[in-house]
Amino acid sequence: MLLIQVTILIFVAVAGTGVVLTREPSSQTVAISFYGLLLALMFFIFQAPDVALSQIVIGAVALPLMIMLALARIRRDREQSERANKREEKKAA
Amino acid sequence: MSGTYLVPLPVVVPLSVAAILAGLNKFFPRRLADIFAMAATFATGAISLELAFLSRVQPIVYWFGGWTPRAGVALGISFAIDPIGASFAALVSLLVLAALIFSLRYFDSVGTLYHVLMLVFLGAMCGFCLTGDLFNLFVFFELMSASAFALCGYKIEEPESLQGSLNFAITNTVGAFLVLTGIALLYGRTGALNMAQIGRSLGTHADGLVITAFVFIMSGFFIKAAVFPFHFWLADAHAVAPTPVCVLFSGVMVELGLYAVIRVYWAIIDGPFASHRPDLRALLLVVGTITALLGGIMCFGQRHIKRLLAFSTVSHMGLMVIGFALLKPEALAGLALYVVGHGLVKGALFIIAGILLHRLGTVDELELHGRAKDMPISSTIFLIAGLGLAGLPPFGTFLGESQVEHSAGALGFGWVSIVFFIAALLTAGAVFRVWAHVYRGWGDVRGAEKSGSKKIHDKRETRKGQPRPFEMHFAAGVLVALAIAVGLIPGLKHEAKTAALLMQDRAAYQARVLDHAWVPVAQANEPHESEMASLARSTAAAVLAFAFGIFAVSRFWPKKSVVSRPVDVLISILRKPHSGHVGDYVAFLTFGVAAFGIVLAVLIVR
Amino acid sequence: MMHFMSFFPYAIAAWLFVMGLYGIVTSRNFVHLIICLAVLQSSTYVVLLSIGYRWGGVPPVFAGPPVGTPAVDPIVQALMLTDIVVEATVVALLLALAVQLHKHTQKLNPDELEALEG
Amino acid sequence: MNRTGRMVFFLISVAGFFAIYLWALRGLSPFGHYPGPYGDVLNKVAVYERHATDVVTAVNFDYRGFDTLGEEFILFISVIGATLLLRRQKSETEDGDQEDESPNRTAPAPSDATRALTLALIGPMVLFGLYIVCHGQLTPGGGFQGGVILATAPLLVYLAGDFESFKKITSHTLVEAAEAAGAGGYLLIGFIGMILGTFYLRNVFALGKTGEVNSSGTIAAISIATGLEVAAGFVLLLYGFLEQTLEIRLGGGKGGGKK
Repeated sequence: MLLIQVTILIFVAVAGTGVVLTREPSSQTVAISFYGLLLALMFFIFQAPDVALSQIVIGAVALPLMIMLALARIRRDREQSERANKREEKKAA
Repeated sequence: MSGTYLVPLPVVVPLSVAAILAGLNKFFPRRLADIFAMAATFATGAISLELAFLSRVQPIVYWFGGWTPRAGVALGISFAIDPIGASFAALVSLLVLAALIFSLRYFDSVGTLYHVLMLVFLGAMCGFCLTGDLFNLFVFFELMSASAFALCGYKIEEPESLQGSLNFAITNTVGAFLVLTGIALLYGRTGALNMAQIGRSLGTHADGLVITAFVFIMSGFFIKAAVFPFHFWLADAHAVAPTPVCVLFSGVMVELGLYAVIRVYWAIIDGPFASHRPDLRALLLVVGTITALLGGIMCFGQRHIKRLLAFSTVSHMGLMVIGFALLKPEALAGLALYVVGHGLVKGALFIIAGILLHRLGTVDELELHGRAKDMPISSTIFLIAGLGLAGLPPFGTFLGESQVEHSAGALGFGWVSIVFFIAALLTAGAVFRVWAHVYRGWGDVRGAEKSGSKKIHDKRETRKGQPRPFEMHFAAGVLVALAIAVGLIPGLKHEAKTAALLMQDRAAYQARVLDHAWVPVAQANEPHESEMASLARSTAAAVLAFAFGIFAVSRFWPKKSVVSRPVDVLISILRKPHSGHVGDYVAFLTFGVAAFGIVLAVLIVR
Repeated sequence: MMHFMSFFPYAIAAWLFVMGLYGIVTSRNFVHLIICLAVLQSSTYVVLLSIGYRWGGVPPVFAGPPVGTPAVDPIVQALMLTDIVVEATVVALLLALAVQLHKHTQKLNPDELEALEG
Repeated sequence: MNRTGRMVFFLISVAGFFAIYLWALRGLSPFGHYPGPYGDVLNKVAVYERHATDVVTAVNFDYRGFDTLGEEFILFISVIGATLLLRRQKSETEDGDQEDESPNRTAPAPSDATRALTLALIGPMVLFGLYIVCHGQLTPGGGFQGGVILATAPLLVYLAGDFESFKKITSHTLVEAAEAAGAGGYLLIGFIGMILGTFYLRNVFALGKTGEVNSSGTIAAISIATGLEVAAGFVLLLYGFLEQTLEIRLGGGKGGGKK
């Protein structure tokens, strides 16, 4: 048990660091989802099933979903402005 | 105890009305929503005031769910109501009411959502003032923040607004986690969340855990209170938030951050810190002084009126921190009165700025030069409010200021008066300068375009038309009148001092909350201080501030001369860190927490 | 091992807080920054969880084991539930602001925004 | 500050921060030795007093029910706030750019197999969510966790069909009303205690038999109100973001639903 606890704590620390150091938001979304699952697992190991359940539905599902949707919107903005730029270039040409 | 059934209402009434308005969003005509929201706010204010009166005799302890403590262990959540907390709740309601009146002509209100946000904001601040449970304090802190973030970013079409709100939201969220970490530390030590119980079981020894927990909680709340070096978000948020929201941010929300520190200090931390009070006093006096002077200088250097008023709030927060730093009942009483007086005056000033924006579509001092000559009512209220900001008798600000100065003098910190004087000179001076420029058209602003801070483009927040909006002037006028009335109520000073003694009496607080004991309220003895000296001093300060403001628009003001160059350099240096970059702000925040912690550790453990 | 474990979980909490701060300060993208804020918040989960833990304790659910079995602290778990809600809501609000900011400026890098200087 | 300056300043500061934090943590009792007394007292008495076997739920919805009320309203107001922040302004009623040229915008319609699978998942998902909501006082879970699970059901509809049918089930007005009803329901249950002459949020319902579904009095009722609020709240949140993302693909759509 002790060994499992130490392992999961190390995993959480490493994964947390990894999430911060992942600079690309879309891969970071995957990372935070994984991190959320690890946290849920940790809560479970440390005898907090109620919290683990919340963490799975929020941290591993709802939160990454919101981030994904926000990123999709941002990507759309980019595409749109790029298209607008191209159109202007065409006009200029 | 009489009136106990009233206790949950200041929180529950606004939240209920918010839920109704949100649920029936589509079916509520705008005006009906206005009426509902204002009625709920009025009721909340009346109940809070009644609670303030009732708790003068004996503070009211209320256990939600009826979970009274067993053998000194609190099982549930308590509200512990004393006059200072309840009066702040009443002040909150009053300013929300003023903001709602101002926003009667607010455009684009997105159904009733604006009202819902305002009401939840109100309920959260009331709960924040009344609670006696540390985690409950955090919950209301977050509730307050969540509604504040949304209100601040209301104008989603302006990039400045979004960036300002992001800076505000990020720094304040980091602050909330600092507070939560501090609470967790205290819980780990004492196994309790009720403030009275933590205070009782914490003992009297200040070790690393206690010091750090206090530093975390204090820093977290100081972020909300915009104390140096945590103040950066404030000007950004104020410059961009809608005017009625500014009224609440500057008038009460920021002050509530300090209120929480005071509550936590006297209920919990004073036990272990009692023998280290001089150390804490030294730290807080320095921090307060820096905040007051920095805020004052930055205030004077602004041309965007809302940003100028925001920095004046920073400066006045510094003065309030000084009031807390003295750790004396008289200073605390003065601080409480000062919060009330300042909140009313600042609310009025923001409303007048909002009227300028409504009428002329900008709040840039130089652009507005001479354009408001035909607005005599605004002009008069702005001038009077400026005098109130300077602490002219008989404003509530004067009453508070004189008590803080008196208390400081008794402790041998006479120089505090000078800080108050300089802050008044700079902040009120800036307000008078704006008045002279905008409402009088005095001075020459050609060539001044390049000076001053960067311009921020504002868009009109209100529907055009009706050049003299009665209800806006009404709201501002009532606030200013109340600010004067506060200073004239006979015996208020005495009441405030009794309330301050009550707030600082840790043993009695614990007995009331945990043992259900009736402890007689200690009455403050009548002070024997000479009124005349402080009366003369404050009047002189206000007059000098006025003269300073007028001097700043006159042709004798040194522009680009040998005298002003070092000042310009100073201002440009001070302006550097106010970069609008959230990374900078969080770096300063980290620095502040670390510095507070290390300084207190060195002072206490040495 | 036991001795090592008596402090290790706390240290993890402190580490996550510091990493969260580091991410926020160095961030070049507001979405990244918001995720770092979530990491910072997970530090509070770890510290709360560690404080309430008890060696050999069962979860505070007495559907199986009888009342009186040594159990871990239920209070911190209730606090953590609140904490998780706070995380979700704050992230939602911040993301909404970031989405709007990008819509209006096409920028998400705090280094490139200069609207609020001085 | 430039990046390097900020970095150096931050690293120095954060070293101090880390140090005082660690210093504080050393003052805690060693890991695994929870000192009490709050949690221990409740572990002892909660089951007898509240007839709820899950003490965490008893703490959440009864002993510290007022915290949870605040927490519900944090969610409530964030949903309102996000709706407000993601609203569509007048200037972008149809969000411009109708001449969307990129063909890859329209994602491929889900295959029939995927469709059937997702639709088949919805029923169990709803049941599971309801189960979690109703058994909060007995086993891990409760209104909050169950509510989020319930909120995923309409999302599955979206995955199976498209945004339009998602919109149809999640009639904005109705979901908004449901959210407010959940939050208001919590407040109302609190009032019952006051009307009966005791304290706000007093658990005044019959406590029932420990271990049964309709036990623990108001805890179960509050759990259901919370479930409603959370489910509706998360649907609205996801709706807000989805709408921002997908309006183009669906040719505009109706917009934020309000003016």
